[in-house]
Amino acid sequence: MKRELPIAITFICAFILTLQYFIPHRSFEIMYEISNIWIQIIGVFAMILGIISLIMLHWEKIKHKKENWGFSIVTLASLVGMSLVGLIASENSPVFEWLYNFILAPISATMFALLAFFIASAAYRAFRARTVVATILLLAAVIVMLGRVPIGSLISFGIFPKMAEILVNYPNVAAKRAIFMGVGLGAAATALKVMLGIERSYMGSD
Amino acid sequence: MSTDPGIWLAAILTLCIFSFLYKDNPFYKFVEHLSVGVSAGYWLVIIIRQSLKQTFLDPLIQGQWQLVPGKLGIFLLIFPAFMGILLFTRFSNKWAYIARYPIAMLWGIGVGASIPLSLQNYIIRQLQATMVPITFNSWEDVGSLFIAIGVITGLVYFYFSKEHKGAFGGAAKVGIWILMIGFGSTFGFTVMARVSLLIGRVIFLMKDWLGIIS
Amino acid sequence: MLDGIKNLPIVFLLSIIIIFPIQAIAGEGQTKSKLPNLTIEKVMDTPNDHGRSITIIWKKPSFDSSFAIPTGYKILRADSLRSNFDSVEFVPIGKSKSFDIQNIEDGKTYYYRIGYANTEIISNIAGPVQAKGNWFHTGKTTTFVVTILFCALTLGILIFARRGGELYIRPISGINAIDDAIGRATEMGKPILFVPGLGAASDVATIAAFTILEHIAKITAEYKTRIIVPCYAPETMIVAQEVVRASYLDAGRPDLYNDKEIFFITQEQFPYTAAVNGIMLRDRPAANFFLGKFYAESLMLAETGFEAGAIQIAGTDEAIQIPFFVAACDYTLMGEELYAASAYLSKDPMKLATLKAEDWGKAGVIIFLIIGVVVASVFGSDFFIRLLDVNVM
Amino acid sequence: MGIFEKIIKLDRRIIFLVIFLSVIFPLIFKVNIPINITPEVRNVYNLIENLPEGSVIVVPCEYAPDTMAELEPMLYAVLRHCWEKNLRVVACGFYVTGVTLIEQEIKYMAKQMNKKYGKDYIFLGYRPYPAAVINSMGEDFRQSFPTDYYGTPLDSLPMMRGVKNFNDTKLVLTINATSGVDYWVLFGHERYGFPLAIGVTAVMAADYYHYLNSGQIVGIIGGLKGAAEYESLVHHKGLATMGMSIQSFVHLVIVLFIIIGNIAYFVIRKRKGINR
Repeated sequence: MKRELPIAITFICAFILTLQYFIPHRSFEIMYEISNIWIQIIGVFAMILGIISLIMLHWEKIKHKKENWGFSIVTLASLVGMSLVGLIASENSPVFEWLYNFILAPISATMFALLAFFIASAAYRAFRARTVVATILLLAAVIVMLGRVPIGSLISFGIFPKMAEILVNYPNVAAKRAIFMGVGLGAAATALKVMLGIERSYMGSD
Repeated sequence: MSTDPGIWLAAILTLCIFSFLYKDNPFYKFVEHLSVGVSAGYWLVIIIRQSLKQTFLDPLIQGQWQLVPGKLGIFLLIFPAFMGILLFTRFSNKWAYIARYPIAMLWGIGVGASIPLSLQNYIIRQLQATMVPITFNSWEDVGSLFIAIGVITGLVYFYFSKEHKGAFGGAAKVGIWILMIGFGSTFGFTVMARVSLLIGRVIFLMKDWLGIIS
Repeated sequence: MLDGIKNLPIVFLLSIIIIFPIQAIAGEGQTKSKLPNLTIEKVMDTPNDHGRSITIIWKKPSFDSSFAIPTGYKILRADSLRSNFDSVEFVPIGKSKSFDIQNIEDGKTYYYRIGYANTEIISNIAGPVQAKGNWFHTGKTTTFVVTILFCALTLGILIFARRGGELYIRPISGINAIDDAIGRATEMGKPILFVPGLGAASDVATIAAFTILEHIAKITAEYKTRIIVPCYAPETMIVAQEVVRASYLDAGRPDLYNDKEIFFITQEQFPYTAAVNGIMLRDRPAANFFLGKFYAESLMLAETGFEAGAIQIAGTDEAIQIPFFVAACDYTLMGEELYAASAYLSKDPMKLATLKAEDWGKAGVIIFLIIGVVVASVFGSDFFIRLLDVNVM
Repeated sequence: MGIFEKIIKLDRRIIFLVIFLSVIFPLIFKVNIPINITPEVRNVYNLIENLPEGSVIVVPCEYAPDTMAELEPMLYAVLRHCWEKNLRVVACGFYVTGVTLIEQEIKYMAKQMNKKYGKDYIFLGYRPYPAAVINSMGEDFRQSFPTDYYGTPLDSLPMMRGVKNFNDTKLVLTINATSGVDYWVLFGHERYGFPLAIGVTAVMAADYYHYLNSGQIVGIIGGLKGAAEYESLVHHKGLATMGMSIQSFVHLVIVLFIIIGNIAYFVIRKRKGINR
């Protein structure tokens, strides 16, 4: 029961859903929809466990006055505040939307924008012609970068844009396809391992 | 300069995050912790309001599940909730193994149709896109041949059953070169999108907040 | 009068004689007579669907562009040949010459005609037809065959491995780096950070990451090194906790296992990234593992980790993100290497056997690709290309 | 530690600062990097440039906020050109999510250019079924649009007097992020023969060049770069030119950093070689 039942559950669920992919009949479509809803409902309880974990983590920090414990108060307070607004009013209430639009959205957008800086620092550090492979990486990146902007076209009489186009349309496509094919086989094999109970790291060995 | 408190709040948060570029500091720490709390709260609300209420509680209270009518429907609705509750057995040492059942189910459903789907999208479709007649009537055919060779050598690179030696090693080497050209181009290609995001934030600060550019 | 093919010419002549003058009189603004006839080519149960739908295909009329073109077609339906045809659908004029009529009761018989909207011109009667659900999607036949082949191949190799067959797998670069990184963290007395990515717990990349986590946790249990696992999805947290707990148990050190080191942060991309950045800068792990599904945050994590001075090992099957990991990390498991590494590290013959099956698959793909290209180029036949047709609609 | 060692171990905050400055600098000082004009954009410009004053052109806009970053500057540049030439603009949209956005953009631009509604431009608003609407517009605009977006009958708008269908217009220029482009080519240009130009996102542009080669369209304005080209043709550098200038600066700075890093790397490697 400790090992066999979970493996059986996994197998049955995965097998039915695999079959479902080939069977358009309404009965299988309903099974697919049910499985989606099951995932959602189990997900609610997983989320509760997650939130408990988050609260515990910060509560411990506050209780033991660990380093930066003051910031843990910020997290807990904002968690409670946001949840209360959303649960008492609704997820469509103006306050909830305001909090989303003026706190979460700008923070996410700015974090995302930091990438403009990191992409520059990573390029500076990584693109050194140490080896043949590194040189190829460097050249391809530089050509495509220059080919994408007007100034690159200006300084090369239109050669960089053409080269960039060729690089993006051919070697880049070849590389992506090779990776996709490897990933496709690997993903199918991993899924099969999970179905057959070969991959069951969550169960340990007892 | 803006008089909207929302814009001011957003602008201050934006600056706090940019300060991280200099070094880790209390302003960044504050925003980091704030964003974690707000986003976790946001998702909690969305999940409770939508997954729990709309898909679970509402049909349960009505005693009628649209997808599967009748008593069977109600059973099929309560069953995953029961499985979800089993997750909490993890806190007991004796019964902890029971939590494996819902996890097994999550894995099974999650993995679901990935075998046919990954074979179809990653193998069959890619293979078909690569398999084009090459008659050297145009320059595009040279490109197609290049792609075919690139795919083959790339796959050789990912071949694990044989060491990269001799002609096989040579092919693998060509494969890694082509992979690197691909990576370099992806890198170079992405710069523009990332810079656009930065421009967006800077324009927000200078136009919407400070109003120094129009 | 209509019950014989013999009579058709007469009917045709009669209609010309009768309709033409009427048309001419009706004239003015009405351009009905200039509209081409409509013919239903086929009406059938919509193939490869769940039922409750009928597909109607007609011959696409070619319009005389000097006259007004109708805005659309109307589709008419009757339960029997004797009852009236009622308009049930409107299809705007466009490129289409077929239409799926939805929400039809399965198993009920219908007859159809189509006509131009706002005109009297209608087509022949087509039918009878019934809607029904299908038990096999013929458009996915290729996928089905490939799936069966792949599963059979894998099972065959698994049986071979179980009987003790030898399977050689070459060393994968970057794998030794994993153990080295853990060793270094232990020496420095610093923790290890393991980020299982933004995928769901059942994403194959995450599953591969769990297997590597299992390997890492066994070593950290042995060395008493602290391991931190911040999680993006609650399910990932639950599975990661199980994996680490089991590994510590395996290593004989269940006492060292700490549930609180494997925690949930938040399920929103950038707040999560912000928090992991914070961990890297404040807890100063000596080794960072980024394994699983990653998106735009890949570079942000890797750059911050580099700044914090950690050894970084990344692995993802997300093709777009590999370049950023390659640029900013010490070792990167690219695409399939992530899965391979997890099989390789486990040393489980069953897992190695599936890796072997992947290799067979690759060999098959290469051979098939070469044959397909040669046949298409030299013999001008697209047989192999068509063989790969998949139609999921 | 020599200068090259310092360069190799450059504090990344210096890179951050330079990147930041190269975003700010063009924005504040309005530095513009010259943009080479591609023939497909120049074609569109020339066509509009050579239209007689008072000609009517139809500008169907089909995009939503998600693609507005690329297409809004394009619409502004085109409208500026048309109104500078005193052309009359008939705008419409077949993409429901974008209608309010487009209405605001056109209004904004009209205000900038001091143009009057009903005299210099009208906005027809949204109708579903693009193919059918294009067909009926080929007969008479009033068939699908008896009134404009605001409910005013077309006949009571001064500029629509004497404008019946595509025969009375000189050009259709669709600014489009949807597959609606195909409808304009197949049901519009093919049937009614009007000259057609398109403005699309950078990603889409590649797919529509074949229409250019086959002569079904007179030109393509593609993405932010195309918009920037148009801006420089009408001598009014706006957001697109600004964006492209910033992009040019940042890309160039990154490339320069890479080059400097490599020079330092090779110098040090050579030095080490000699010492050995």
